[in-house]
Amino acid sequence: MGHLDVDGRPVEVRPGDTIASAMFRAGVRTFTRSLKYHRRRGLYCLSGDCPNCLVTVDGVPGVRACETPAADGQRVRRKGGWPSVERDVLAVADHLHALLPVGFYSKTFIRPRWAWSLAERAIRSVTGVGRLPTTGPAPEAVPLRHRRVDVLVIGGGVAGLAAAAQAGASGARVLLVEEGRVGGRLAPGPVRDRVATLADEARRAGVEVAEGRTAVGIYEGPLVPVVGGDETLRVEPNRIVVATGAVEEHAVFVGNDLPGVWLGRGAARLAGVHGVRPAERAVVWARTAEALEHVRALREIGTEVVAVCGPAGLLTQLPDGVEPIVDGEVVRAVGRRAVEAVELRTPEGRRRIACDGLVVSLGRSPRDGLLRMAGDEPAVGAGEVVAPGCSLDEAEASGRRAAAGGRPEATSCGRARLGSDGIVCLCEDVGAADLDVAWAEGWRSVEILKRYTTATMGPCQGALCAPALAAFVEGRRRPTAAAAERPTARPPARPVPLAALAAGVDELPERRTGLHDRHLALGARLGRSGAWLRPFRYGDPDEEVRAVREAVGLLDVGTLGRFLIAGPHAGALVDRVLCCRTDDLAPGRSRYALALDPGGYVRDDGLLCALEDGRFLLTSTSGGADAMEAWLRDVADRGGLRVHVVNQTSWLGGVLVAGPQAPTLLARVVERGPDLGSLPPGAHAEAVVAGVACRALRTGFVGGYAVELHHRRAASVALWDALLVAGRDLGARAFGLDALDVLRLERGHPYLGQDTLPDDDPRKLGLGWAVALDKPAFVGRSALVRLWARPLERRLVGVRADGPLARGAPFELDGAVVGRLTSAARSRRLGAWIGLGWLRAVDGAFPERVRVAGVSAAVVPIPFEEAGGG
Amino acid sequence: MSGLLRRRTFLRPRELRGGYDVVIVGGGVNGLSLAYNLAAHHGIRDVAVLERAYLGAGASGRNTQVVRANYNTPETVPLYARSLELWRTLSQELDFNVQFSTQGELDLCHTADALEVERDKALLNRAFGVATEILTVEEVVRLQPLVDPSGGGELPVLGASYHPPGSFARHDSVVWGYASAATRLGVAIHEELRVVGLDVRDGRCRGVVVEGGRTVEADAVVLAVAGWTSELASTAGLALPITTHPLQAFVTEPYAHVLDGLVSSMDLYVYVSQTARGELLVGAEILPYTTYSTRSTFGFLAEASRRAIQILPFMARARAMRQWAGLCDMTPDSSPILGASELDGLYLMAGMGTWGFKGAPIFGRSMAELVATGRTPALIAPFAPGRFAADRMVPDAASAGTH
Amino acid sequence: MAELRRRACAVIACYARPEALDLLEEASGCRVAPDEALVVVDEDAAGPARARIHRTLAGVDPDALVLDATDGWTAWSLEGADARVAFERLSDLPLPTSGAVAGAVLGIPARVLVTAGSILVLVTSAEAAWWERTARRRVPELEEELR
Amino acid sequence: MWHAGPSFQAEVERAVALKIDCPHCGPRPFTEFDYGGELVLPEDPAATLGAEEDLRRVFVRANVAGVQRERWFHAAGCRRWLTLERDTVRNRVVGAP
Repeated sequence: MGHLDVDGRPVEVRPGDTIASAMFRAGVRTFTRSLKYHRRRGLYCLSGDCPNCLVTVDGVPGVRACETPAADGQRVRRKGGWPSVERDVLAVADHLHALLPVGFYSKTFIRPRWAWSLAERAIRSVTGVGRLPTTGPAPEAVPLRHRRVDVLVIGGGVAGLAAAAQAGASGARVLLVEEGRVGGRLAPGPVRDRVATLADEARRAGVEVAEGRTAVGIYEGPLVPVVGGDETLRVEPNRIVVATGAVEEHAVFVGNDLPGVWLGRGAARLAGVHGVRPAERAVVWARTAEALEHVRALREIGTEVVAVCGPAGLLTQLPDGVEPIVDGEVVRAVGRRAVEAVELRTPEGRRRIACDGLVVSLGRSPRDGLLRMAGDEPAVGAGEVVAPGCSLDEAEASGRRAAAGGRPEATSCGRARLGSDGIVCLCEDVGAADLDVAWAEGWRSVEILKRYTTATMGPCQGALCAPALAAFVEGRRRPTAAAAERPTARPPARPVPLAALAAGVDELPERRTGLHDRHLALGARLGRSGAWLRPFRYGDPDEEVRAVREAVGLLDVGTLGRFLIAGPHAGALVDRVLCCRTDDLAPGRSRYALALDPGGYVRDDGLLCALEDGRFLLTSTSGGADAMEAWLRDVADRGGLRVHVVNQTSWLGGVLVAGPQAPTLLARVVERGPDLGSLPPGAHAEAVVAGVACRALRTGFVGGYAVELHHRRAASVALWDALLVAGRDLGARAFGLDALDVLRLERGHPYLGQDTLPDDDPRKLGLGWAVALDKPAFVGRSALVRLWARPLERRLVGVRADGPLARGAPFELDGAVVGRLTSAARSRRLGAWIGLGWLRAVDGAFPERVRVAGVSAAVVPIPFEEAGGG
Repeated sequence: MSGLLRRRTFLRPRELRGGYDVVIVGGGVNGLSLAYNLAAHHGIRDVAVLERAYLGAGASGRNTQVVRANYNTPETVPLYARSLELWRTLSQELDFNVQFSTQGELDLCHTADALEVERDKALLNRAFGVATEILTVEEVVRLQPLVDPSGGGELPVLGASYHPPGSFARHDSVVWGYASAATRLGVAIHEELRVVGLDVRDGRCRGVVVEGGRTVEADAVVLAVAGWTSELASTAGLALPITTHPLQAFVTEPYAHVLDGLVSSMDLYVYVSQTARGELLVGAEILPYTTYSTRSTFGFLAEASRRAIQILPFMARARAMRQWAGLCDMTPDSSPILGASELDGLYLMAGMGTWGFKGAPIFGRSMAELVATGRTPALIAPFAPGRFAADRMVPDAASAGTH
Repeated sequence: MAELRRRACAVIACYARPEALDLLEEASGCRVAPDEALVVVDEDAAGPARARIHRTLAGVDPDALVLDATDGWTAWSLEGADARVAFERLSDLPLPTSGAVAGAVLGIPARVLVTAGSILVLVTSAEAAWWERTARRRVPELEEELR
Repeated sequence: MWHAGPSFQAEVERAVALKIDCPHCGPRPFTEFDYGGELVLPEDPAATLGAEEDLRRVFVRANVAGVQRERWFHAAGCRRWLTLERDTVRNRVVGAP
């Protein structure tokens, strides 16, 4: 089977070994060092519930050695300890408890101020379950699969298998997930036999049994993500049966965390499943009938069980040679590196027994995190998770009941036992005495005690210690308080690698226009603008600006939102949604339109074109298209309007042809329809351009003569190519967003969202002219009436300066901030820096000059120039 | 270290009396900061803080511990800059280590638009003396070599803004620190006492009604109950411009220190830091819908995991250990509401979105001045409850809803 | 294994009163909403189909709109033994045995038409390139693209 | 014929938590929808109101911890609006008025 490399030492691997069993067989007793006091910790629960066997495997820290199959060549490193786990000089902390009291960091390093940053550095370097690798290849992405089943059973023990078999037999689609292998944790005996029988029955009933899979949590839906087995499942079950069983109760007594102290099922698993002797000479502390099974498993592997202490009723059937110690209780485990003896309190007095193992089986705490986080989802518990300590028959019956749709059963939480001291929380090294101190300091609720002491907050999420913490509070509080409840159970139920959680999360969708490949061929620098990939520049943006101002430029506007609005109430809809007049718009005419929200604030802008038959074409900004569609539909829906809103954005391509030579170019390529070279402002028309049917819109966004050609998306390439070829001698070239930014700025046209604030109404933007307040009703009208009754306190202005203007800088006047520059560019044409920004009125008047990052700027009217044509 | 062996009592139970000068509803970081500041700076010690669960049970104990001043409006930058100043000496002021640690905040940009917004922000910040600078990709990698400049091969980093004063403080410790300092000064703190309504008589708020029907009178009542402001205000007939949204976060198992400071992405809406305990703490933006449920969603855990891996690939091997959700008051302009309500005697510390934690020192300080003197400090004047009717919003959505 | 293939087809968008759309008998259609349906037909059958649909709808609703939406949508077919598994890797939509649903596939709005032989996924043309790239990365069962 | 077959219908009857039962598309996770906020009266957003009433409509929200009528837009599906009732404390849809 090969060997593990454990801290550089070879460790033999035998069939069926986990990393933990192989290491233990090879003589390893100290598996980790504890967090604060650097105490030695050894195997304890062997069921994935405690932190004692967390090791680093092949560079990945925090791996549970007891649940991880051993394989040849694995490199295993134990965490904690300096210079090593075996020889840890930091263990001196264990002798300095008084200097590491609970709440230590709250009370210390307060003065001087820099003390904390030094201390923090030191703390951070030694904390945690190990060091995450930060180099090397990232793990492969984990595939995702959505699954729908009738019944999801979590846990492949007796109750879970019974539930699955029962549900499967009734014809339901059943998925059972088991963290390890079904039966894999069980020593030979009646439980393992029953599990084998039920597993057979379940498989025959068509149950899908998925091993090595962990349920992450039970979320609203219900949704149960399941990780493991090289893929992540998002299971949507109709019903959930939680059969995650119980773990033996964690007892708190002095020395309870020494290597050699075992939970009964852990010791039995090591002996019965892996054939490894947990101890040579063991004492068993029993309060459960199950403890007798553990005694048998231990003896079979050759461990000498010297004594069993517990109630008289349990001790009647002990094998020969095992001393019964009636009503004996362990008060202390003693030893330097591991258990060397235990001290008992018996009715006859104190006793000390030499041994190298103490096996504890006092009761069970349900492994019920999943159940408790289920809220009011259709989840029901079965078996030990709801009835800890139930018999085999009871567990099976409970599973079958759950399958039949039994009511959720209440969880009973074992009452934990607290000694005078001892470790309550193994992960965080919190002792019973620490809880006492915190209590005395005035911290009195479970949640604050938890946070202040950090008990239950480690990697095992309180699986073992939460009941002990609850018991502590219950023992001290006035009985009226409802505070003895256990801390909240939060997902994930077990620690899960982020790679598995991230499975199948969507990459950010990316939209392309029909001209994408053409932009690439022209060497464009493409970037994301919202969801769209758009060309920012093809070469020198100054040259692109010049082309538009002096010749002709082409811009891909296939990203603009375009909506066909039709139906009997089409006119009513646009009249309500837009604040301009719409009823006087004749077919073939268009108008600049603002859409306001109910607050009167500008939501989007575009062009409204009246078509024949009472239909309209409305454009919107590229980023605003989805919202515009939702908004149109909302108003139509609430107003009960019979109207069809067709979002044609992805159906259509769009090319803007702009510049003084645009008319010449268009005249060359128009095949049918009106002369697009002399389309007046506010007009639109249908035409066939270079063989492509287009709707041409005269627009003003960049200034000068400009026409948008909207057409079938599939024809974009043909149209674009034809325009470039036909315009070659005119100096036609493509331009991108960088040039557009300068062009629209010279025109004084704000970018919504960049130059505007969310509470800009049309008046603040100088767009009051675009509002027909005399219309009786439109969205935002009442708000505008209210807003416009007040004096204007802030507005969008143009600024002009000789020095460079830095976008984002505040406008300052006499040292006070009175506004902010939101756009800026150097306009070659104007020979000056220009910008847009918002400005506040000072004493009722708007300043005429402001300073912008040290530069003096004049507040000027916009547009900065009427750039030709028009 | 001298304080170590000294026995200390941080909280002490007190009998609830029938009246106080000031009653503060909500034992979170803001309510406690106000109580402390009233007692410490204005000599008003007849103050009761009423908390329905345990101290810090709400948003205070659920936030992601980020303290910063790189905001995006001329009103918010100076406010949080002043708060940051107070944070620096808070441990000493409260004689309680709130674990304040300045490590810097790196905000990655993967789109030109985001980078432009960050550039704007940096300029505005510097105009107010707040250090924020723009880094190139090369500078980003030099500063934080764990960042994947290719954005998972999908969304390359174009640059970043870097805010050196970006800091953390342990959220619970801040709550406990304020609580213990206030207790020392005589403030009465009552846990597990639910306020069920406001006592309004003759057009004035005269106190609160607690569970069981008992009235506790006060000259001034302050609501500092993030998430639940609307519900309590409605008992006095007050309707507010507030909605309640959940914000989620998760931590991984603790690991030895690898990551300094806050690393966030302005385009992927995720941010990551490593706590002093070693846990990697991952947060994202608020959910868009309103809810009072603090149940976590898997969608958040999965999405945030993926986005975190995308900017910090080493995170792929980390194991998520615990996720949770808290409630945020959101306002129409994403800025807090601080000031006197339209109902005499009732004050609001509300609408804090995701900013309540970082603002707590200055919010408490300023509101104490208002409650004690009746004068509104200039720093919080723009955040008055009446600003919506006056058309004077402080829109800072670009900074809201994340860390 | 499964195959993902681009499928050439024509898409007809129909908007009319519900009672008019109820009369449509096209098998390969998705009733998106009471007043909207999307019909997918072979490219060469598009013209006649559009005319026929228009006749049917206009008889009941004079305001009915029948539009050629072919450019707006790009269709992909998932075929093969693992087609359903492949789909489960792309979407949590409950897949009908046959018929159509509208919902998110890879997180973006899609129309899904299920027939005996294949699962046809329609996504907007603007997002099609991204969708294909992502789908191929996401589904291990997919055979290499057949070119 | 237009709607999906019987196996789809069976899903409709499942318990729905933070699933929204779209009348056109069936139950879907909320992630397919855009949230439109609580239903603010008047129903007709174009109606002209006085200043006081308008301020309330624009800014004030009841934000109840309890059952709230609200709007959702099924962005990934039919792209239609629906009005439903949700318990904001349990975060469950409880009805469609």
